[in-house]
Amino acid sequence: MASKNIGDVILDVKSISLRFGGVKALTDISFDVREHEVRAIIGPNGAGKSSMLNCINGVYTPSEGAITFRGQTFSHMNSRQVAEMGIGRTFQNLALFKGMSVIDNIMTGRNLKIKSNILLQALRIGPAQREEFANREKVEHIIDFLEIQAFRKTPVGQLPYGLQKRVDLGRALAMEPQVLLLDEPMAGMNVEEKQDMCRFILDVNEEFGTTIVLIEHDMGVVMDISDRVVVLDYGKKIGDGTPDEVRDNEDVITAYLGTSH
Amino acid sequence: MDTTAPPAPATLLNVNGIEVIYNHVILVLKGVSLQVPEGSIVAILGGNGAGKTTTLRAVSNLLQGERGEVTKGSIELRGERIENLTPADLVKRGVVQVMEGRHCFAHLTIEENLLTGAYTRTSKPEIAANLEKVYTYFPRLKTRRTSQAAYTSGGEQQMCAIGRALMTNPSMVLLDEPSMGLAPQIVEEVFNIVKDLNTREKVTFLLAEQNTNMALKYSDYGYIMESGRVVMDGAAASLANNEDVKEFYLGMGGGERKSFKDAKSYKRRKRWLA
Amino acid sequence: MGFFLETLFGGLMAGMLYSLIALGFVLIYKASGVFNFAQGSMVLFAALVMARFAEWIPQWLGFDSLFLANLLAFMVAMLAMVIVAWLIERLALRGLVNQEGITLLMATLGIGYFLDGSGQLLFGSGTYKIDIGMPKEPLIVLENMFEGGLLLNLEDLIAALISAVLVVLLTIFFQKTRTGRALRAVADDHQAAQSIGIPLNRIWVVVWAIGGIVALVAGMIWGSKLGVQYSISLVALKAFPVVILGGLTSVPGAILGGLLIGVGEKLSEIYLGPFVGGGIETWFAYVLALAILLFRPQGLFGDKIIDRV
Amino acid sequence: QAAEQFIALLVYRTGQFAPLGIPWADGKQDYLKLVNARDGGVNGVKLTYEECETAYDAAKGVECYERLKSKGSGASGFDPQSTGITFAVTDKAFADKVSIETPGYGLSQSVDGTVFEWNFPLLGTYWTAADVILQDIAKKEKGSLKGKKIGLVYHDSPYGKEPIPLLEKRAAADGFEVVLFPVTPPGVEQKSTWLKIRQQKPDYVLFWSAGVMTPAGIREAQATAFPREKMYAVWWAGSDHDVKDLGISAKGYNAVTIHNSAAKDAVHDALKTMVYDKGQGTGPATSVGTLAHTRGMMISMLQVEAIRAAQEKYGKGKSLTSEQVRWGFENLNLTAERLKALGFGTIMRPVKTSCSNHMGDDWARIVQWDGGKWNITSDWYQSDKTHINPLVKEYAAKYAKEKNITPRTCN
Amino acid sequence: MFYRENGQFKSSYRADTALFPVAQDRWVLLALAGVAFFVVPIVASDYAFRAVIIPFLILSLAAIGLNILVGYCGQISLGTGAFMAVGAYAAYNLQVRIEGMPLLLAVLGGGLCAMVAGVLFGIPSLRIRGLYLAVATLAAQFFVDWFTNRVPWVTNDSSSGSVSVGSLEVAGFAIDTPAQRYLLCLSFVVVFALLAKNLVRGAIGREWMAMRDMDVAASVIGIRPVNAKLTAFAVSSFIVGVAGALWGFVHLGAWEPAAFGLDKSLQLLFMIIIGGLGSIAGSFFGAAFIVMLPLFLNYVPHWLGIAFSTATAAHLEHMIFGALIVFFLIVEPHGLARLWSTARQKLRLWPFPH
Ligand SMILES: Nc1ncnc2c1ncn2[C@@H]1O[C@H](COP(=O)(O)OP(=O)(O)OP(=O)(O)O)[C@@H](O)[C@H]1O
Ligand SMILES: Nc1ncnc2c1ncn2[C@@H]1O[C@H](COP(=O)(O)OP(=O)(O)OP(=O)(O)O)[C@@H](O)[C@H]1O
Ligand SMILES: CC(C)C[C@H](N)C(=O)O
Ligand SMILES: [Mg+2]
Ligand SMILES: [Mg+2]
Repeated sequence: MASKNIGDVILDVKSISLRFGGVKALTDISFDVREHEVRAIIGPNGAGKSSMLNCINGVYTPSEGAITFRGQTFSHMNSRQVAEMGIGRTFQNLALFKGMSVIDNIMTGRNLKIKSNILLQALRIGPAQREEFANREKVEHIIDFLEIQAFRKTPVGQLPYGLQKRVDLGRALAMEPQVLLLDEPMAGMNVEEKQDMCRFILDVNEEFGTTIVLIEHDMGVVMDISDRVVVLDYGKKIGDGTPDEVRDNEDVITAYLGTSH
Repeated sequence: MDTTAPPAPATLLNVNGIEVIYNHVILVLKGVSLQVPEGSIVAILGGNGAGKTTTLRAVSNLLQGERGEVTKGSIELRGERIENLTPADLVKRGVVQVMEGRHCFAHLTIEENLLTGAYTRTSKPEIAANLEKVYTYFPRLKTRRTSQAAYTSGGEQQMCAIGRALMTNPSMVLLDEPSMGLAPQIVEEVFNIVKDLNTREKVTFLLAEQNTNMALKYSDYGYIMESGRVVMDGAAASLANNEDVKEFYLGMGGGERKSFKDAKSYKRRKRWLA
Repeated sequence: MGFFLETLFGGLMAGMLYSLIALGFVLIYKASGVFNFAQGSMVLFAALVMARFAEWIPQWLGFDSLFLANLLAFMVAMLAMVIVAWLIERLALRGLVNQEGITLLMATLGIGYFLDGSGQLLFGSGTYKIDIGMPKEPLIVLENMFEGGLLLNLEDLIAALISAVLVVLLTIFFQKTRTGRALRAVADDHQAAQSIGIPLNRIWVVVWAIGGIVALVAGMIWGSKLGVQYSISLVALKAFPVVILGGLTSVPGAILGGLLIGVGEKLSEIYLGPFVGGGIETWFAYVLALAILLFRPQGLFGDKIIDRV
Repeated sequence: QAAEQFIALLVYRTGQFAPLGIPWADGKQDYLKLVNARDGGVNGVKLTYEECETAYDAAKGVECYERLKSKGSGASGFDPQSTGITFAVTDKAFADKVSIETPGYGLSQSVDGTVFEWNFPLLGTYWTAADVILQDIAKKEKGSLKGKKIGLVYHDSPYGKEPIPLLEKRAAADGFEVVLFPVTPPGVEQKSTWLKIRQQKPDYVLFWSAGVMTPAGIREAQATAFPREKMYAVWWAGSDHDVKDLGISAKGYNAVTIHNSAAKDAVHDALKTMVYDKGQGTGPATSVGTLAHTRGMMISMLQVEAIRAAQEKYGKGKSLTSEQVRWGFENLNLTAERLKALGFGTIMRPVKTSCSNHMGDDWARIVQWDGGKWNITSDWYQSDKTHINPLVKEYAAKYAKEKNITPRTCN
Repeated sequence: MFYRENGQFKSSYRADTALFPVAQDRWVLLALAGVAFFVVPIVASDYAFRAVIIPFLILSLAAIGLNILVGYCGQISLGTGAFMAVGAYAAYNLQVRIEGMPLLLAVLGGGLCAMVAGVLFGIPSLRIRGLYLAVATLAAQFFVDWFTNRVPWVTNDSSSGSVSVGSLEVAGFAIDTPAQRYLLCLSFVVVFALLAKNLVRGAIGREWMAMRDMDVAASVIGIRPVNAKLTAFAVSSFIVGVAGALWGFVHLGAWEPAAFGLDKSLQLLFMIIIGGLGSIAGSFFGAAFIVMLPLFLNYVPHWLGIAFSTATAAHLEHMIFGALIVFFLIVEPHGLARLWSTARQKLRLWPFPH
């Protein structure tokens, strides 16, 4: 852990509140994420974890509070801006492009990198062609990495659940983000697959220095690979700190971990 | 752990060498056989894409909507062939599936979702009692009862899907990845419910699960699938002690639980049939 | 003033007639997630059966009571629509479980072609009469208040009344019955509905049969107005903007949408039309619906369109 | 092998206008059957025919035209039964040298045979129809239309729009006002149209309607208390099936007709004995004698007479090419005696076409529905050419210019 | 057997992303193109050209356009006829109003105008979705129907509202005979099909499909809905507009607004659904199916020597048409293109099933 040089705060969430009619999904949440770290968000079901990511992502607009990313402060993020600034994301309830093949899904992650205009694309000559191949190459690396070569041309809708999760990750990776938001990336995987996935996340984190924000219910995973953990419960923050600190926090134990851990 | 089953329980479900093809060309199950004794909990384990979901779909006959079909083999429920029954017929016979990926009715509220689950039940008091039971199992659902299902969190939807299935008063439940997306406490809770229903109401369970640890802890018997075939089966306890299973499904190569951080390289998936 | 009231009233009445057709759409959409393009053809088919049997039955049985003939013909037509519903389920819907909305929509277009063809093949493609004794002469009321009086149409009033009754019945059906709830579930997710034992097949037959009977009522009223012939299948085009304006899933929405479209259409044609050469009511109805959808993309009373990640 | 002459029958027995199209098509076929049965064809040349269904759809009509134009020795002529299809095939007819006969419909300017070599709007066009109606109204109004307001409720399609130029011309000349009320097809709902009429109170309404628009319009006229006596329909909206079911609601409704509808003539008797009694009738016997059926027979009769005329020139008993039959169309001369011999003596009046006049004569009269049947209420009129002829010239010239056609000179 | 991919390894992304990665496909396509350009003009009859082949080609083109919008971008449109109409009338106006306007430019200009109209009517799609949008697109249909009917300027003051075009000419060559007209259409279709194929397999195509499959996720990875949807509307209407202009100029020659009515829109939708949503090849299959089926049904009784009355035949045709549509949707909801690829997959594996 010490080998990593965790940097300054890259993403700072300040007193975010989010309401849906009567439901208070988030109440006055603040936490920060430092460069290069693996930051986990945990909490019981319906605690507001996914909603938190949605706020950062610009899918939801928080009713109060602001988010600072690399020194710039936003009260509302716009999805496209967020993507351009280098925040990638996977989804809890699979939000893949069902009708597209694995390759195409991951290629969409590189769409921001494609600059040639529609005419060039239609003619598919010169720069457009070169750009396509260059991006394709990157994507093939990701595919190799995720070990889904065999399914490259399969429409993702036909893949088993677990593989779909990998494709989702691949798509986020293809964006080459600085911050990667992962919403339960390991749900529906067995231990062996989870180990691979952990290794993978850590590799990305270590090799590219990507900052990771991770939501996960598998405490083993969270405790093993994260640097710091935020705990939410009913939309409120009830804990924040290193895995060990959190593990010993009374509130966290009663609200989430239960006694068996 | 209490695994003493009554002597020679009758076979409730007998899946015999089935093959399943999707879209007329994709052969997914290549001869799967398994037996589920009455009143037992049987787990199907296996990696992503092994065919667990497909097996459950074949039993509950939900393949049609996926453009899949059983092309070989037979499936018997209490000795009766069921390949050609509709899912509704099966629910009437007490077999209900909890689908992978939740599939709640998005526009209906949580409570309406649950009540719809009781479509086949006619007795009002029974429905009310079942509803209460589900709410006691999942108090979280009670607090969200008037929300439209689409606007609840992933875990809440998962609870809703399980609760909805329980509302049919099943005698056999096909559970597809019940633990997915649930907080650890709730996972435990779900398995306790399974156990509870199993012991008290003699409900039989066939579950596909990735959380091998939990699954083997609570079930009586297990099948391990790989690429559309059953590659190993045995009593849960013996599976849990099998070295291969330990290494690949329980993450305990050498008997120790390894830190996720310490997995140094990507594993070559074990090919059981190599 | 008198004229404005007449226009308003005319619009309301025309709107009720559209609602009658729109109801069929809403019913079927709400219950199976199918946008039934064949609704117009079902109206035609039902009306043809009713018209022809009302003509034939007295000939066969040798009696001469208009009421009895209509009653018997109505029953025959009802039966026919139930059979049609059954066939549609058996031969089409059953094979299309879990398919996307647009595929289902196209299938209903196919069904529409089939019904158009078979209806006319069996019952002829001329003009046939449905005479249910609707009063045709206008009433002139409030003559002392407005110059020339206000024209009222009894026929329209009766039609409006029938629509209202149908709406009440259908609303009760959806809100109060267990089947009603199951139907909404089916529309959300075919597969999940199947998984908990809702018998899609039976449910679809029931719904389409009810849809067919609503079509029959619509066909009867429109047919008695216009005569029964191929073109009455085209009144469905009038109902489309009504359905989306009211919301695809709302029974009361169909009524309110109908009234709004009816009034909007007539007022626009009369007060706006002259400036642009007239004939604008058809597209105006759609543009009106479109404009309202911009504010409420799910229509006035439709279920909110959900997309969550 | 006996010579044969092929006649293409474009029909619409389905779709919106089927109620009109069916008796019309039946009539056309019945007359051909009659000629074959009674006379063994034309001078021994057996008439063959084939129907092609257009459903009043221009694209389908074009397909039918292409399919049938070179059958046999060449199609003798096409009666597309639709103004829209006429527009679509007119250019092609020039290239293919096939005649298009459009009795009582089609392009009004195609009367001018110098430009429209291949079109024959026999017996009348929408301009002549409108003119005749105006004459009848003027008569009721004691000779003058000055200061009147005339509404035109029309099917918003080429068919319905056709009379507008003439009406506008005459309005300017005679000092009346024309108000246009377009009805978007199919016209199932016309409340606003008739409310507007109630508001603007035109003295008369001309009704260029088709299909379901007719009963819908009459019903709505009734509902808004517009007197049916002041409605004048063109012939296509004045057939039996248009008003039969309305019964008393349509009482007083007027229509202009190119033939004396009420009367059956010898041709009907012949048809009955030679065709229907032998069980070879095309449609139900009840439709024989209805307006649309009779009109169909007239149209076939004109076709047959054109063939006969052409045979006089190109050789009796021979199969003729399309181009040869055209000559027959252009040189029709159906005198009163001839019509009588054909069995149409009381149905229609003489027609004579020429190189420059492809319409021939345009006799028409007014009929009125009394709740149960049509009654003739006027004598025969012929359109007043002072306004029509210049209009024909103008429009024909415009067409010729667009298509680079050099008009023929007729001697 | 004949259809083996074995031994065809792809060693570069270029090879893998080639239009037709399987060699056999390439040969077949080349052969097909050869036949289309050189053999068909010689062997086909005038009737075949006018009634079958030309309509088939033009409608294929329109179907490609529509498929981009519906199949790739997921925006269901029931107003295609309207955009064809805009293309046709715009091209017509360009030709009558600008002296010496070359045909090709007029046709492309028609496409451009349709594109503008398409973008305009596409704007509501940013808010309205699914079947609501589908029905709302009827607004375009009925508005354009009305506009072309009611605004005399559009038809160059033609009193009847129908217009007709003079003789056609491309770069000094008169396009008179059906075979020449056919070659003109074929060239358009080939060029646009290739361009469309390039678009849909490139970045923009992926944006469209992403929008179709899951718009929220698409915006999270940086795809702008406005861009994606409106470009789809633009490209689609452009192609549809060009097809409309060809339909008017080359196929009909003279037309009235009804030629581009709702029927046409539905017919095109049929084509892409029967053919295969999100498949360029499917657009061709669909167009072939929908153009030929009625003609075929029309001829069957002749061949079998059964005489139906015209009306009966027409009704039967409707019934069979409807029934076949439903049948095909049940057999393969993803259309003929998918059926074809499944068959190919089977062939590829033959003689070892699965
Ligand atoms: N609808 C479908 N169409 C085509 N292929 C399918 C379909 N559903 C599943 N498959 C294929 O069947 C195989 C088995 O899938 P299945 O969903 O049964 O796996 P699983 O064991 O449940 O995996 P997971 O643990 O990831 O859910 C996979 O290879 C998948 O690609
Ligand atoms: N769009 C929405 N409309 C209404 N309520 C919402 C919406 N999104 C989230 N909620 C509510 O906010 C609460 C938090 O939801 P969220 O999805 O963030 O939970 P979570 O922490 O991710 O839970 P889980 O672990 O089950 O995924 C839930 O109770 C949910 O019902
Ligand atoms: C009235 C219509 C159905 C037909 C008419 N013959 C026309 O001119 O087009
Ligand atoms: Mg969540
Ligand atoms: Mg699974």
